[in-house]
Parts: sequence; C-alpha cells; structure tokens
Amino acid sequence: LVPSSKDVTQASSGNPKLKGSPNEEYYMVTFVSGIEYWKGCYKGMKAAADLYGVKAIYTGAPQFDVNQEVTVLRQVIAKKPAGILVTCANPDALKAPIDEAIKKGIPVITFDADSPKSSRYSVLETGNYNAGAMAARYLGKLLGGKGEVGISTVAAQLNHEQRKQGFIDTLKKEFPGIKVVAIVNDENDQTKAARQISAMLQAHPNIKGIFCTDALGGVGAATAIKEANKVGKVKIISFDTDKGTLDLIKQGIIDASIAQGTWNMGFWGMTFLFYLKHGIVNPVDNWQKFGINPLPPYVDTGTMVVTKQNVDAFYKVNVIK
Amino acid sequence: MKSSTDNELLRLHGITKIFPGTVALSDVSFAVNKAEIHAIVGENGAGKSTLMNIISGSLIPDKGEIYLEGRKVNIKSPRDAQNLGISIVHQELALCPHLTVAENIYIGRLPKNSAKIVDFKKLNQMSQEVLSLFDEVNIKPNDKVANLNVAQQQIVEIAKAITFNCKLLILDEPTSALSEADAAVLFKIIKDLKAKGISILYISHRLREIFELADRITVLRDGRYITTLNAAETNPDQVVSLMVGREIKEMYPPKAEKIGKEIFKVENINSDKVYNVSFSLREGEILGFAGLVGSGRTELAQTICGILPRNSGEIYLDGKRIEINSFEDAIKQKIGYVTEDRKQYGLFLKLPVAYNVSAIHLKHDYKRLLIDKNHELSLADEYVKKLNVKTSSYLQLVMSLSGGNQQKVMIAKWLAIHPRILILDEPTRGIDVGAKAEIHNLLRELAKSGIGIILISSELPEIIGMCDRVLVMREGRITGELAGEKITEENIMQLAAHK
Amino acid sequence: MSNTISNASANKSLLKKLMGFREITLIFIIIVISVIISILSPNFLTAENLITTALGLAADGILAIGMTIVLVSGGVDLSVGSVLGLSAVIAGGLYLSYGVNIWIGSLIALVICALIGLFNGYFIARIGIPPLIVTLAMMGIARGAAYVLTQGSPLSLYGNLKGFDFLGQGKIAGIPFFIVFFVILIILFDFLMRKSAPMRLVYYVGSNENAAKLSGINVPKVKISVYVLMSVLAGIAGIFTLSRFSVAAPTAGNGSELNAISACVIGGASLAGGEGTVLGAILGTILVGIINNALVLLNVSVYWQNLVSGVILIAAVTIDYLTHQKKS
Amino acid sequence: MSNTISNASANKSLLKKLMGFREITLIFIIIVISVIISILSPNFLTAENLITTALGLAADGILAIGMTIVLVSGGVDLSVGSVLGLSAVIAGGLYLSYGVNIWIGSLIALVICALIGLFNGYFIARIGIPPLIVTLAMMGIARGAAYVLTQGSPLSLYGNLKGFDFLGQGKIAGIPFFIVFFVILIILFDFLMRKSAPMRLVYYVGSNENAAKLSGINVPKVKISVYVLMSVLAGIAGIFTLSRFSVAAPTAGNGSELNAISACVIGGASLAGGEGTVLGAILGTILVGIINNALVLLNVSVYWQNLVSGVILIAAVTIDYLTHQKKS
Ligand SMILES: Nc1ncnc2c1ncn2[C@@H]1O[C@H](COP(=O)(O)OP(=O)(O)OP(=O)(O)O)[C@@H](O)[C@H]1O
Ligand SMILES: Nc1ncnc2c1ncn2[C@@H]1O[C@H](COP(=O)(O)OP(=O)(O)OP(=O)(O)O)[C@@H](O)[C@H]1O
Ligand SMILES: [Mg+2]
Ligand SMILES: [Mg+2]
Repeated sequence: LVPSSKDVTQASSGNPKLKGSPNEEYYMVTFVSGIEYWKGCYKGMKAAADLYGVKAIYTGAPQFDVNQEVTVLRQVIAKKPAGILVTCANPDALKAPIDEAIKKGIPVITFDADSPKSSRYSVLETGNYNAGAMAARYLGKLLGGKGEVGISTVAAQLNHEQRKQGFIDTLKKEFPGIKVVAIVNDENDQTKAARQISAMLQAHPNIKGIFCTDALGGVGAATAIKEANKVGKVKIISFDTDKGTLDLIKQGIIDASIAQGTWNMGFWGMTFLFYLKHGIVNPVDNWQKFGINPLPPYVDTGTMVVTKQNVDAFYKVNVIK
Repeated sequence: MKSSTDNELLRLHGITKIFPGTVALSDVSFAVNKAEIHAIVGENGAGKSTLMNIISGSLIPDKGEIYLEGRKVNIKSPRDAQNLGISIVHQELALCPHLTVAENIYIGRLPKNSAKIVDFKKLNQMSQEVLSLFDEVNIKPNDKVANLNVAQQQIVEIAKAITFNCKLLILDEPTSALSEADAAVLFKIIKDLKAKGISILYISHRLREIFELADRITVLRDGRYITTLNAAETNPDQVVSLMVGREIKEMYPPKAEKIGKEIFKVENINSDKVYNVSFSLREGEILGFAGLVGSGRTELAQTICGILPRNSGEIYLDGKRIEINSFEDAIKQKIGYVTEDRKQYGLFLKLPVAYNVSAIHLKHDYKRLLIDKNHELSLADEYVKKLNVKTSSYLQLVMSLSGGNQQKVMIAKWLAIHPRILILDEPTRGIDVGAKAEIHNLLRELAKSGIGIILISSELPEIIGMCDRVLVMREGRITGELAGEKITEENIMQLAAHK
Repeated sequence: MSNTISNASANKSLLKKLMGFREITLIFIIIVISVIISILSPNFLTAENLITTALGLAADGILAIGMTIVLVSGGVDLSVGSVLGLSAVIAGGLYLSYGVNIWIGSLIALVICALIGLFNGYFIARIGIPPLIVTLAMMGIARGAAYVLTQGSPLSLYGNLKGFDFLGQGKIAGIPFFIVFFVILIILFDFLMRKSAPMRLVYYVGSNENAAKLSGINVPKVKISVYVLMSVLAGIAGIFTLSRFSVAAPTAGNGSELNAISACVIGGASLAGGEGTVLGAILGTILVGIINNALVLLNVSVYWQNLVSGVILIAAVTIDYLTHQKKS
Repeated sequence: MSNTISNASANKSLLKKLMGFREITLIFIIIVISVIISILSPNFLTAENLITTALGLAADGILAIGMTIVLVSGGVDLSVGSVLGLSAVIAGGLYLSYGVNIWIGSLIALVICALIGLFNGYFIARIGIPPLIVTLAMMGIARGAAYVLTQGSPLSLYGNLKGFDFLGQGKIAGIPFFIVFFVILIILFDFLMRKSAPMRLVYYVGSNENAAKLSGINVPKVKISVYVLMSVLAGIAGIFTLSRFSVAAPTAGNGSELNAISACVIGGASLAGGEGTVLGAILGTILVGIINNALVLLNVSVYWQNLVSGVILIAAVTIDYLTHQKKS
C-alpha cells in the first residue's frame, strides 16, 4: 500500500526535481504540543523531509488554547516558511491565519484536525469521530453486543469530544444492547483518571468495558481496574501507542488501543507540501490562476486497532531517530 | 576617655548612619556604665531608635565602632547582639500575632527535649513566671497575641526582653502604651535588674519617668550627640532645652476662658462593652476621658463613631439628632476619631506621607474624580509644617518615619478634613515634649475656634493639664465627672479604680 | 535637622526620576531581550511579527490590567480565565440559539460577568471568605457553566457578523482595532490608577484594610467594586476573543489567571496588596509574551520550551530584583 | 473589667474544646456530605470505595502536607505538581535508559528535588524574589525538564520491579501501603507542626517575619528548609505515583499545585502566612475528594461537574466561615 521510504529515496536520488535545499523550512504546528501523539506525525514528516533534503521543524502551543495556537501559527507565518502542516484546535478560529498564509504563497495542509472552511490545500486525517466508531465496534464485539460501558475522556477538548461522540453514536446504531452508563473527565492525567474511573466502577459495578479517549486515561483505567481487582472482568479500549499503553496491552490489562495513521499524516503531508512548493503537481495548467486545487483534498490516513497480537509492531512508531 | 573602663559596659564610638534623604546619626560617641540606668532623650526623629537598632544588630552603622566591656565587637545581626547579652524592646511592637503569648516570649528559645520536641508545659510555666510580675494586666501564657490590646502586647514584649539573660537591656519607649500602674510595675522590674548588675538603656518622652529612673541622661539632637548628664545634677527644663536647642517650658496652655453652648451630646449609649453612657460637650471646652486600661474608653469612642455596633443610644450634634450607623456617617457629620493604635489602625505604612495626609480628605471632602497632585502636596505641606513632621519628602513612605512623626501624620490626616468634633485616643503617645506642647496648643486652638475636642488619655498629667472637664470610666460605665479644681490625680484614680 | 524637605523631589533630574520608576529596569530587560532576539532572528522586528505577538497578548493583557487592581486591593481572582470563556459562550450562544442580536448578547454577557464579580466580591468582602477560595470555586462554576451551555463543543459564529467582527478583526490605519483598544485601556487604567480618587481608595484598602476602615472608607464597597470591574474586564476580553476567532470555545481562557497574576507580580505587584501598577503588569505581560515569541522564532524544540522560558523568566526577574534591591 | 477571665479556658468542657478547633466544622461538613451521598448512593460507604478514594487523594494529600508548611511560612509553591512529575520521570528514566537500580534512581530523584527546593528557597529567601514568581518559573523548568528527558513520551516500567511496585501497589493487612504511608505522614507532620521546635520556627517566620528576624531567628535558613522539604515531599509523591501506575508521564501532577493550595486554604491556612495545620489541609483535601467522588457516584454529567463542585465548595466553605466568624 504505502511505498517504503527506500523506494522513494531511490526515486529522489534519480531525479534532481525531488531535491530541496537545506534552507527550506517546513513547519508542523500543533496544540498541546508536548504530548506523545504528535511525535508519530513529526516522525513521518521528518522522514519525508530527510528524503527531500529539507528541514522539518516542530513547534506549537503548549496548551489547548485557540489564542495560543493562532499566535504561534501567525508567528510561524511571519517567518515565511516553505510550507506549514497544521492541526487545528478549532476549525473556524484557524481559518483566518491559514488563509492569510496561503495568500502569502505559503502552502498549508492540515492534518488530524481540519479547518474545512479555510483554503488549505488538503487534509490528512482519520477523523477522530471515526476512530471513536472503530473503538465502539471493537468493544461491541468483545462484549458480545451487550452490557454496560463507561467512557473516560477530556471534556470540552474538541478531538476528544469527537472520539467520544463517534463511540456513542456507533454503539447506539450497531450495538443497541450496549449502554453507556457513565462518562468521566480524566483531564488527560493518569491520577485523575484512576480516581474518576474508580468512582465510576463503584457507581456502576456492572460495567464491562471502558473506552478511554486518551492514553493517560487508559493508564489510569488500568490502575483503577487493578486496584478494584477487576482485571479481565472489565475490558479497556484505550487510545494511541505510547509505551505505557503497549506494555499494558502486552500484559492483557488493556485489551486494545486505537492507533491513528499519524506517521502517514506527517509523511504525506510533508510530501504534499514539498510537491506544491516545487511545482511538481500540475493536474491542470495554471491551476493557481483558476483556483483549482491540485491535490486530493481529503486523505484518509486510516486507523489501526492495536491488540496483544500485533502490539510488538508498534513499539517504535513514536521513537524518533 | 574619661570614665574608667572597668566600670564601663558599652562604648559607642563615632556611630554614623545615613538613610536616603536623612542623616539619622552623625558621629555619636558615649559610654554606658555597668549597672546603670542610662536614659536617652531627644526629639522625635533625633535618632534614638536608630541608635538602639544599631546596638541591637537590626541596623548596621555606616561608620563607627562599638565596644563591649572594653572589647571591640562586630554586631551584624540581632542574633549577634543576643549572643553578646544585649536584649531590646523595640519601639514598634514586633510580635507574631498568630502565636500564643508564651511562644512569643520565648521566640527562638522554646524549651525542648533532645528530639527537639517543644515542652509546652514547661514553656507555659516559665511564661507564667514572668507574666506574674505583671499580674495586674491579666495575660495568660496561652492567649493568642492577636487578641491582646496594645498595652498587653507591650507587656509581652517586655516579658520577652527580660527573660533573656542579658547584660544590657534596651527599652525603646516601653511605657508609651502602658497605664501608670503598669508602668510602675515595669519601673520596679527595671530597678531590680539594675540591682542585679544589668545596665539599662531607657528611652522615653516622659521626663517624669526619666528623672524617676535614670542615673545618667544622654541627649541626642538631629542625630548628633549633645551631652551626657548625671540625673541628680540636672533638671527637666535643662534637659528639654538641650533636646530642643532652645528654651521651652513643659507647660500646658491655659484652660478655656469661656465655655459656650452645648454642641455635642450622647444619650444612653449601650454596646457590648459600654453601658448607659451619656455626656455632653460644649463649645470651647476640652472634655477628657480617664480610666484604667480596658475601662472601655476606646470602645465608647468607637461606638459613638459607628465603628463598633451600638445597641442603643442617641447622638446630637448642634442640638439636632443625627443618625450614625457607620463611621462614614460620622465623618459626613465631621466627627473624627484618631485611633490609639497607629500601626494597625491608623496609618498606611507602605504609602507616602502625602497619601496618608489626604486619605480622609480625598474620600470625604474632595468631591472630584481625579486627584490634583499639587493640591495633595500642598495639603501635605500645610500639615507637615503645622505639626512640624520631620520627613525628607512628602513622598517618603510613612514606614520610614520615626515613631513620633508617624503619630503626627496620623493626626494630620484628621485635621485635614476640618472636623467639627474630634475624638483623640491617646494622641500624644510617643511624641516628644516639644511636639507634645505644640499638639496641646493646637488642640486648645481648635477648641477655641469652636471645634469640639474629646481627649482620651492614660497620662494623668495630660488629662489634668489639658481638660476643662473629665469623665472617668470604669468597666464600661461613667463613674464620675470632675471639673475645675476637682481634677486631681487622687480623685481620678478613686473613680477609676476597681471596686 | 535643617528641614529642607520641600523641593527635594523637584530637584531630581529627569534621569533620576526615571530610575526611580520601579518599571524602568523591566523596560531595559525587555529591550535587551528584544535586541538579542532580533539579532538572532531577523523576523522578530517585523511589523507582522510584532502585531501578531501583540494580538496574542491583548486578551491576557486585559486580564492583567484588572488583576493589578485586584492585587492592589489585597485580593486575587482565579476566576478570570473562565469568566472570559463564559462571556464569549453567553454572547455567542444567545446569538446562535435564540437569535439575540450579537451586540445585545454581548451586553447581556457583560452584565452576567458583573454579577459574577458581585458574587465574588460579596463573599470576599461581606462574608470574609479568602479570595483564593471564592474565586477558585467561581472558576469551577463559570467554566462549568460554559461547558453546560455548549455541551463541550465550541460555538461558531463564522461569517455572520460583519459589524461585530470589527472588534477582533477590524483594523484602524493598518493596526488591528483590538490592539488599539488594548492600548487605550492600558493608558486609561494606568492614568486612573495613578490619578483617580476611587482608585486611590483601592491602594488604601490594600495597604492597610484596618486603617482604611478607620479612615471612613467603605472597605467592602471598594472590594466589591474591584471584583466587579475585574469580571467585566474579563468579560470584555471574552467578547473580543469571540469576535476575533468567531468562535466561543468553552475552554477559552483556560489557565489565563496564572498568566495574568504572574505578569502583575513580575511588574511589581505584591500578593500582600497595596502595591502594583498597570504599566508594570503590562510590561510583565510583554516580557512573558516576547519570551514565548522568541522560542518560536528561534526554533526551540517544543520539549525545551517550558524549560527555556522558565530559565529566562527567573533570570530576568532576578536582574530586576537585584537592581531594585533596597535593603540588605 | 470583672477580671474573671482566668479559668475560662480551664472550665471548657471537652465538647467546647473540640468546638474551639478550627477543624471541627470542616469535619462536620465532611460527615454531612458523606451521609447525604451514602443515602443517595449505597456504594459510597463501602470499604472498597473509601480505599480507592483515599488512594486517589494520597498524592495530592502529600503535596498538601508540604504546602501547609510553605503557606505557614508565608510563601507559596507553584512548582510542586511539576516536581512530582519530574521526580517520577527521573527515577523511571534512569532505570529505563541507564539501568540504574530503581531504588537508587528514586534516591537520585529525591536529591534532585531537594536541590530544586534549595534553588527555590535561595531565590526567595536570599535574593528576595516573591515565591510566586520563583516557583512559577520553577514550575516551567521542572515540567520542561520532564519533557526534555522523556521527549514527551510517558515512560513505562511495567511488570519489571516487584519490590518497587510494593510502594504504590502493595498492601499491608488489606490496606494499600500507599495509604498506610500517607496516614503515617499525616500523623507525623501534624505532630511535628504542633510540637517540634524547628517547625514552630516556621510559624514565627510566617506570622511576622520581621519579629522573627529581630528575635535572632535565621529567617532565610528556615525558609530554605521549608522549600526543600516541600520539594522532597513532592518528589516522594512522584515516586509513589510512578510505583502505583508503573508509568511516568511528563505531564503527571499537572495542576496539582492549585489543588494542594486550595485544600490548605479550605483547611484554614492563609496566603498571608502564620496560619494552617496539617490536619486542616488533609480535611480540605478530603472535602474536595469526596465532592469529586460524589459527582461520579451520582452520575452528574461531565459538563455539570465543574459547576456543581464549585457550588458545593463555596457552600461548604461559607458554612465553615459563618460558624467560625469572630467579628462582625
Ligand atoms: N528606614 C528608614 N529610611 C529612611 N529614613 C529613616 C529610616 N528609619 C529612620 N529614618 C529616619 O531617621 C531619623 C531618625 O529616626 P529614629 O526612628 O531613630 O528617631 P527617634 O529618635 O527614635 O524618634 P521618635 O522619638 O519619634 O521615636 C528620622 O528622621 C527618620 O525619618
Ligand atoms: N477597631 C478595633 N478592632 C479591634 N480592636 C480594637 C479596635 N480598636 C481598638 N481595639 C483594641 O481594643 C482594646 C480595648 O479597648 P478598651 O476600650 O477596652 O480600652 P480603653 O479603655 O480604651 O483603654 P486604653 O485605651 O487605656 O487601652 C484597645 O486597647 C485596642 O487595642
Ligand atoms: Mg524612636
Ligand atoms: Mg484605648
């Protein structure tokens, strides 16, 4: 499906058009910039940047804050980079700076969280909603279509809200026998998650499954379940592929985790930017003049379910270098 | 120099201390003998406290040396001073309000076992021992300091200082908040300490005390050493003239010549601590309130002014009944109250002199939205001159004024609104003789000009010298009224004493 | 002493007068850091970057103005960030769900903010609960109200409101109106804090509450006004944020309280009350803002950003304190 | 005055003496809330739920113990949450990357925490920078160091360290060791704060720094010790968190500083210093903890939780204050 980077390297070494300059700077801009999740994206972006001999730089806003992200993005735009890969804390709030960048001739592509009304060339995402749906389907099958489940999420953070909503809607549609009886807010913190999930297990002793929309929620859920002596009796579906989650899958405490195609977002996003910048994609002549989008506007980067069977394949996905 | 060094405990040589804008001490040299009570006198801002702070290690001199028992010592911190056997009661109280009396007395020296666990039983015992010296005042080792009044806090400070095993005890205006009875107890303690061979450096603006206690008197003026006199060989007038640099007599202004109509009247004031108080005040007179500490004078004044809640009672100004439900109401009627506790309740220590002087004026007289800086400064100028406040600029923080000058700023704050009735609670606390005379004259002037003056004072000479009429209080009640010739110490004490 | 107090202040040269300003070192530090950044990154001193950075600061800066007043009064307000968010959510929500005119909606939002301030002030000044707890509870309540009203999802006004957009997106002579408004607020409040009689009362209250009471100042009234003013300013910041992004996120302003408080304290305010100036608070905001900007401009790794900005902050403040140190 | 004050205190009955405790109303409030919850939700008063609730509180509770001491000294420490995180990351990182024995790694982590405390204390006590700024900067630095060390990824020790696991996962007589340890810490520090001479120095310093200085107490030394102690306690909480979860996230402890401070203030500590007890801080922690627990037990929607817990908090504290009110 995906060409290995070795294939592409051969192609580029053969073709000078695929060689950029080391002064060419491409930026990846995110919100909550410290977290593990973006590392997979950056790893993919960097792989592509190395391939083309250009520079990939990762920066972002430390918090989930629209003002912070817009400020950082605008500051990046002020540096006139070769291209920007951005994920949007809020779709509408980022429209203006994205449009501005494009007006200035800086190609912008969104990933993971889109700004659909903006003029970005393309978006690469799974859709957080779809990822939640996938978790619902896996858990639904695991529970045989019936029982009580709970959700641990980060309230009011858009990507988490979407994962939650996808999960709930899908259960309702496809597994009507499964009831979501509790939703808690773990604020992306393992200690809080453990505390909230413990209380949830007390309030609903019949809970058979828990879906965590963030990895640290999964770690907290695992601990809460251990402390309540319910390992095996409560299934956990977590999110992402940090080592803690993978270890817990290996141990059989977490049953599965949803992995999004983060590497692909970064790799193809970077590739799109490079191709745009270097005028390589030309589906129609003078597309700029006629306002025709030369790129596929939407790329589904896929979702994977990490389980005990395939967990070993994921240990290196977020490790850069 | 002159005296033999065997008998000498402390020698100061060329002590100089300069603050921004002020030379607080310049080349001060003198000696204190062993087992003597050595008084330091001087006007407000003469540098007395600064000098004491230097000896006790809380200030470092810019120049000069200190010799203790003939050896040069280097005092860099309060701890150094303590280790050398120097202990001090600061002019400004420095207690820990959240802690108990006992813990404050033994601050930094709590009795403890080998595991450093405090022996509270012993602590209370030890504290009780010192406190029982002051049994009049009724302080328990376990009382929280925040709940004590100023006099009681002053006693705690004194108790703290005398529990140190010291060679030199410094007392910086220890009696300014004390009643005569408590002061008498203190004097006895001081004399006992002297008998044990301890030297005492004693600062006070009450010359009577000085002449009762002191062996020698050192006079400071404008930060300079003037002279040291043997108490037996001098007299108050000479000391005052040395302090002030000119002749003045410690004399009260003549009493009222004519007393006019009634201008202020309260009837049946009742509160939690004041019972059935009625009195009236007439134009031109100064009405005094006397009583022991805790007799309820402060409570009464604060109840009248609406600062403390009133259960019942009526107040009349110029014959008309007025409603006072809050202090603001009182101020609107131009009734002012000068508090006895300048640090806690009287001043904005971290703000400049000018801001303090204008505080009430701005809120109650100056109806404009924006403050005219020149107006504010000229107001400060007017009262700084009138009360002779020693300050390097109107923007100097009140915190850095000498104690007496702080007191003057507090009075200025009230004079600035031209009050109709002014209640002054211990107004001359910590004020030097010269300034005191000035304030006394000022109060008399104000009374003459028709302003009603109510003077609460624990200093009987002041009450006797100033007031045309005196009301004596005991346990929240007025126990008697004295006027004219009847105003004597014996009569007041008789009405004030516990029955 | 030769009491020649009078003209002491008049004699001061302009330089000395300037040096006396608590804020002058902070200005120097900001200039020095700016020079260093602009040497390292030519992008720093571009109009675009400066305007962007200023825009990013404006909302926090408005909070810092209010927080100065709160700190001077001897209090603190942790609820400002969530009040900002709630204000945006109310104005946006009324418009979207009930078709209320956005200007009227904004006004209603500000009234609700004022009520929040009244509530804070009442519990602090009349009941006597520590400001930290009252406003911490209010932080939860206001944030919670924003969550409840939006059910966790941001409200979007996109593309609807030309006139209202001007607040956050319009420009006057090329300069964003939000910045113009922000600068006017700074000048206004700096002036008022220095010159106006009501604001002086705030200094009195914060400097010594007891003395203020015994000077006939209605201390509870002053305090309540301070919290109302703070909440209204937070509400205004929320309305501008709504207009700027056309989005009312229930999480908007999260953590802003700490930014605002630290900006004020860097600028010389004290948690003990009685001290602080608007100018200082704004300089504190700017210092933090340019440090953050530098991290982006100099491509500091996201993992290093917290560490580097912490180190720069402590270094800057230490220099400021060492040059201002009065007593040993 | 009819001086019959003397035996007033001796006459107090035990009940009255208890009522005198600042903490007693808080205990009542906690009991009342607990009763209400257990009526509404039969699961609340099960041993299991209480133990898991206590486990959830233990880390924050340890921070609250230290924070009490800091607040009593007149300071504040915003860095505790990130020091907790850093401590876990250092111990875990040394083990994972360099194969350092986990106990030795933990010890090294605690030493680094002590150095952090020393740094905080030095800048606060010797240079005189306000605690809020120093510890805010340190909050950034420690959190930043955790990010740098982990490059943003949580470290996982899973399934490796039987002995070390005992700290956070082991049980003594059916009770988790973490809780046993926490209770011992509470008793120990409550005792020390009330009785030990060095801890009493902290009260002196916080109550009136100037008085403490004038009485020969080495104020900077006391303050520095306080911050070192605080950081070490935060470090210990981090080690226990690592052991409990087998995971060290660089974000661990995020926001805990505010929880700890508010728990202390609810329990009677004041930001102005001189006041506060360990027991009060723990009761404050418990109050907040059971409110949170109740919200989940009673199925309160996540969007409502902030709002409801804010309202309960202000209600509880108001009752506490009204019953304690001394002056009008
Ligand atoms: N920290 C300071 N900064 C500036 N000036 C100061 C400071 N402390 C004292 N001064 C000034 O030094 C002078 C001497 O003050 P000091 O307190 O020693 O006077 P004093 O003799 O004790 O007066 P009082 O009888 O009123 O207590 C005063 O003019 C005072 O304003
Ligand atoms: N507004 C206030 N709030 C609390 N305490 C106050 C207030 N004003 C004064 N006090 C304190 O209450 C104490 C008791 O005052 P009270 O009226 O009983 O004594 P008094 O008769 O005025 O005696 P004296 O003035 O001689 O000490 C005062 O000394 C003062 O320290
Ligand atoms: Mg003095
Ligand atoms: Mg009195």
